[in-house]
Amino acid sequence: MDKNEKLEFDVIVVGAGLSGSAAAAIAARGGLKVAIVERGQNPGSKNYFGGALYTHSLLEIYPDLWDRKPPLERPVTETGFWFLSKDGMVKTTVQGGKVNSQPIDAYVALRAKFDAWWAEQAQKEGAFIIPKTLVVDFIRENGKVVGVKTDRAQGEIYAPVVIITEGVNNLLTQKLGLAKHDIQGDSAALAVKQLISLPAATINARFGLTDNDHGVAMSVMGDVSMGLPGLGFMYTGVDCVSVGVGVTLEALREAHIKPYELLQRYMNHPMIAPLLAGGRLMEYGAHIIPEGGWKDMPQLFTDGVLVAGDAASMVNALHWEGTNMAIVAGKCAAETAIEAHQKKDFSAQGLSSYRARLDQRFIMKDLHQYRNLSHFLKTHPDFMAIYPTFLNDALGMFFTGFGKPKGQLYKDILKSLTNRRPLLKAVGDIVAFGRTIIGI
Amino acid sequence: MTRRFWVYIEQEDGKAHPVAWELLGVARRLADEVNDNAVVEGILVGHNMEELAKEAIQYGAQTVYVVDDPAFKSYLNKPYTTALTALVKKYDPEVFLVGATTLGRDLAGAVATSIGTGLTADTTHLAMGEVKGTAQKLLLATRPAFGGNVIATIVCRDYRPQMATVRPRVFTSAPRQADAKGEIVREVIPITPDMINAEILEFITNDASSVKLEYADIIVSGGRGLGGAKGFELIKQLADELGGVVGSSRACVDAGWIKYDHQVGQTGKTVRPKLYIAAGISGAIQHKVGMQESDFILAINRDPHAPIFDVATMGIVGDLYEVIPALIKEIRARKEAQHG
Amino acid sequence: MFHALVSIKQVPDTTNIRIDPETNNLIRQGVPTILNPYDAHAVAAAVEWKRKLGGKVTIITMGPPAAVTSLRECIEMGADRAILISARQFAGADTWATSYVLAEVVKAVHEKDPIDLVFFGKQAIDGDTAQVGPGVAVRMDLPVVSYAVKIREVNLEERYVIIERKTESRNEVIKTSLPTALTCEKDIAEIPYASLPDLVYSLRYEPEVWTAESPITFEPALLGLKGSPTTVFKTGTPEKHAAGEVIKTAELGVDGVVKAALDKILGVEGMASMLGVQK
Amino acid sequence: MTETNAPKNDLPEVYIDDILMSLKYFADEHEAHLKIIDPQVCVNCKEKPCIQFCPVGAYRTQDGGTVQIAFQSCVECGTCRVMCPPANVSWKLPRGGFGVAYKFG
Repeated sequence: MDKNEKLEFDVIVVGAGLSGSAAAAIAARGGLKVAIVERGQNPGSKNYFGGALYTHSLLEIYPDLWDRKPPLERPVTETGFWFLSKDGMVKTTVQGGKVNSQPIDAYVALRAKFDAWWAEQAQKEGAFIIPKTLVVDFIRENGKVVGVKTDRAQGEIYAPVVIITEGVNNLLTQKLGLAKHDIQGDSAALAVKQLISLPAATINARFGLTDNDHGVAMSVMGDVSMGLPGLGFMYTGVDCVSVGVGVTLEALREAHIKPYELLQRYMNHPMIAPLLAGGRLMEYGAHIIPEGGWKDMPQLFTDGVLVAGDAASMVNALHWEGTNMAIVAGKCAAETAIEAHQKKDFSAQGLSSYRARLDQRFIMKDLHQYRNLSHFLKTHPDFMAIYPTFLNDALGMFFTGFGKPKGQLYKDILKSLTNRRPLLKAVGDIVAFGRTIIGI
Repeated sequence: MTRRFWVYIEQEDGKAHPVAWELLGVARRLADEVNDNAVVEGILVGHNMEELAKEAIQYGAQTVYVVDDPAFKSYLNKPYTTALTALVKKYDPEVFLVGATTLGRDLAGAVATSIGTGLTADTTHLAMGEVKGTAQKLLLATRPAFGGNVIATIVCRDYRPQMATVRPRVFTSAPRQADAKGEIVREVIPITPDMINAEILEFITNDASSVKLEYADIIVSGGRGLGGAKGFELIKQLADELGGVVGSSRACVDAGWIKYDHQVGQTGKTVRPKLYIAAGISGAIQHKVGMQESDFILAINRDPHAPIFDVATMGIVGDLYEVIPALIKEIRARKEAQHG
Repeated sequence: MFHALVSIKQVPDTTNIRIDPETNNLIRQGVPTILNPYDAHAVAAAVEWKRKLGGKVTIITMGPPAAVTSLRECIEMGADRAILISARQFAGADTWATSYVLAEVVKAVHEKDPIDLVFFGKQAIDGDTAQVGPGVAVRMDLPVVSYAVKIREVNLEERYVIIERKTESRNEVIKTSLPTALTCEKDIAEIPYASLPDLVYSLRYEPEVWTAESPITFEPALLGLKGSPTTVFKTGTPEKHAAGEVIKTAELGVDGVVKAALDKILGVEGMASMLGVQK
Repeated sequence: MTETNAPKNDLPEVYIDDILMSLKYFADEHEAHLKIIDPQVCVNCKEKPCIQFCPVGAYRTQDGGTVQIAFQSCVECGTCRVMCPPANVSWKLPRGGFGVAYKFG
């Protein structure tokens, strides 16, 4: 092998995350010569999430997924919301039925482990992974992108198509002018997480799980974020629990709180602490979640370039979807690249079918439907604080109002709401929220 | 048969490394543990070693085997290895202890290989103990591994001598007795030119500014509680007063208050001084793992709940900017009282 | 032509090892394995001199198949050839048995392609023994310069090398004849940031694998656990320090705490003379 | 908005350095990927929210009101780039292979 050979591929994928390795796998399977350039020591070493992966998206890339033995943690067999008040909790969760029928829809995972495996699968399809290398710029010819420059000496790599899956800090996407602005403080959340080690049997007992083939994924609202626009989460791994909280950047800055102290406060909550008692910290981490969705979406393609995943703001904050969008978008980008190679057309025009592919899928449909969500949360900053607490009060009163005239009970419950928010405004909140998620 | 417990008397320019006297102390204890016909003997290689041999006797060597020749003036691995290997083969010692210094570890590794016996490196605890399947007590050599997270006790069943390098300052020095009696045995090791395969061209004295935290007896460390880079001036004053060196927590290095060379802890240096003063250091685990083996830890911190107090031999809850100047003053006063 | 051989080891990253406070067990989960940091600097030095003099660098390691990762890292830094010495028979080797295998391999490489310098890291961070380098040198009857901080000169015509090494109290400049073995401190050379072509080359590189039978054979009795004079008798965790006395300026006053602390320090044997302060 | 302004003393004190022990870093000794652009701008910044919002506490004040960044503990989240009020942080990703390396993720 000659060290002086020009590094030339059919496609370069920037970033070996969920989207990147999916794109690389599909492109390689389609006969293209693919390089994935990853800045971490290994694929996965920079990647972080809550979180759970969605089976449909994994199967879409690897129909024989289960034969490949993916390093997943527990299936999600119970999911829903926990609404925290200062010292109590209302749970609205669903289990059994559809949630527990095969194939299970979601699996808890740890990204450093999973993404390493995910990239290995792409490698098996024929993709070539270049780790420890940061893409810093593009090579342009006649104004068109024809490759990337990395931070290493003689660091040029050539390809007629570059798929950018660089993640939330989409500096390259910005550099190309595809994203008009950097991440916005009001539509991105900083999530911090602790991974806590606990014996599997302890997790089963505390979360009411019959065995290691059952697990929970919870969104936690209310007191968890101290009233700031944000959410907590809790996921069970096989012998670990992911517990974290995310708050919008702007709220975090204005509140002048340390995110890790907010997380510790959540972990100390009287309803949460017993679940984690005796656990040992395995890893801490932090990551930004782009929650702007539709509004923050960059232009998705240009001459020689496609953008997918977090870099393209493909996250549905309400449904915790993002990983599946990233994977499916990666696949769409790869299909577009294959088509472009067939047609020998790598211009923006030639790559525009990427958008059509995305439009046909849930990705653009959902992001469009929820396009006003970040605006709603911005204009209703205390939405996340008022209602979970009210719910705790209301149910608490309802189930303890023994020996009291029930007429008074209902009045008290209503008062607990109107103390927080005038009734008309509350009704307005609900209607506005409804309109937001229906997408009108 | 005489059971010989050997100690290598490390010297440089005719001056013994203190670890040699520590080893004579521990060798005596080990010899007493086996009790029958056990003797403690010193091995000395160099040039003009007469005085040093006598000193070794005063520190408890019953016999000192001396290889004294201009060819051994300065340490070189091969001639020294040749000499020790010849002596071991001649006298067949049961245990052979060498200081875990740079020189000692270089030498012991070569000697053990050359003889074909086992060597346990950098030990911190030694005992003679019963081991199943062996008639005589064996040397139980204990050492830290995996960055100090584990301690392992190693034995060498079938080969002799049982060799170990021993970390300096782990054991206290043997007492010096001016009237101690012992025998000096001169050994001649013929040196052929092929044994001298290296030559020392020059010695370079280390510049004083380089920090030698690992081997410091006294360390005064500052942490984030100093509030800024200037705080290290006070730390340096106290260190100078005590004849110690300046250490730091990671926080201060990260903040750019002081150079990385001073960092004590997981990502810095592991130290084991006789006296460690931690001023304004909260005591993150990463710092504690680097210094908790210190003999005496004095912690000064305003926060009574600072985790550093969990490992401190003595803790002072107070403002370091009050306590340290007072400490310097008190030390000076006591020094003056001594001299005046 | 200059030929350097570097013996490396892949080790668990001990800076990432923790003890479970409950069970006192070593937490191995999630501990990354890395190229021993001192070895990395040794490789960097070997490559630096290869680039000055022209020639090549051979890397050897005894370890499990996964050690290929570390060998590739050496190739990435600019080494030319890598040999993985891997077989079940080697497992459980102490430093004595390890240096036997390595010395045999170095001899075999040397026979076909004479070596000028044999590099080692000063010690491996998992075992911290610092014995393998001197051990191999003795078995090969090579001069060994340990704790090397700088290579000043390599003279291939007159067959000598001048190396600066660290001792406890000073540095020594030593001249030895080639071939020489040396064990390296981190100062010996900086780790280079490889060029992209070097990195890509390393990713595709497949090291040679040597087993207990091929291409050279070893004396079975000298291998692995069987060939190791030392054995682990028991393992444990270091004793935890008990928290000591805590005094407060708020209660005793500044002078009070200072006197109390100093009295306690000086009460420890040897402390007064070490500090030069009277009890 | 009574419930949105929870008192700060409600927050537990956390030793972030202890928590960061759980992380693996490949620290770049040669290049700081984060830099303060103009130290004086920090001195003039009254709020200094970076001290609070940085999830690894990498931002610290020094006497004189300047701000230091312990870039070695950075987890590359990007918050400081986006949220520094005077946009006074020069933010890059660490060189390839350097920086945080999650073991679990």
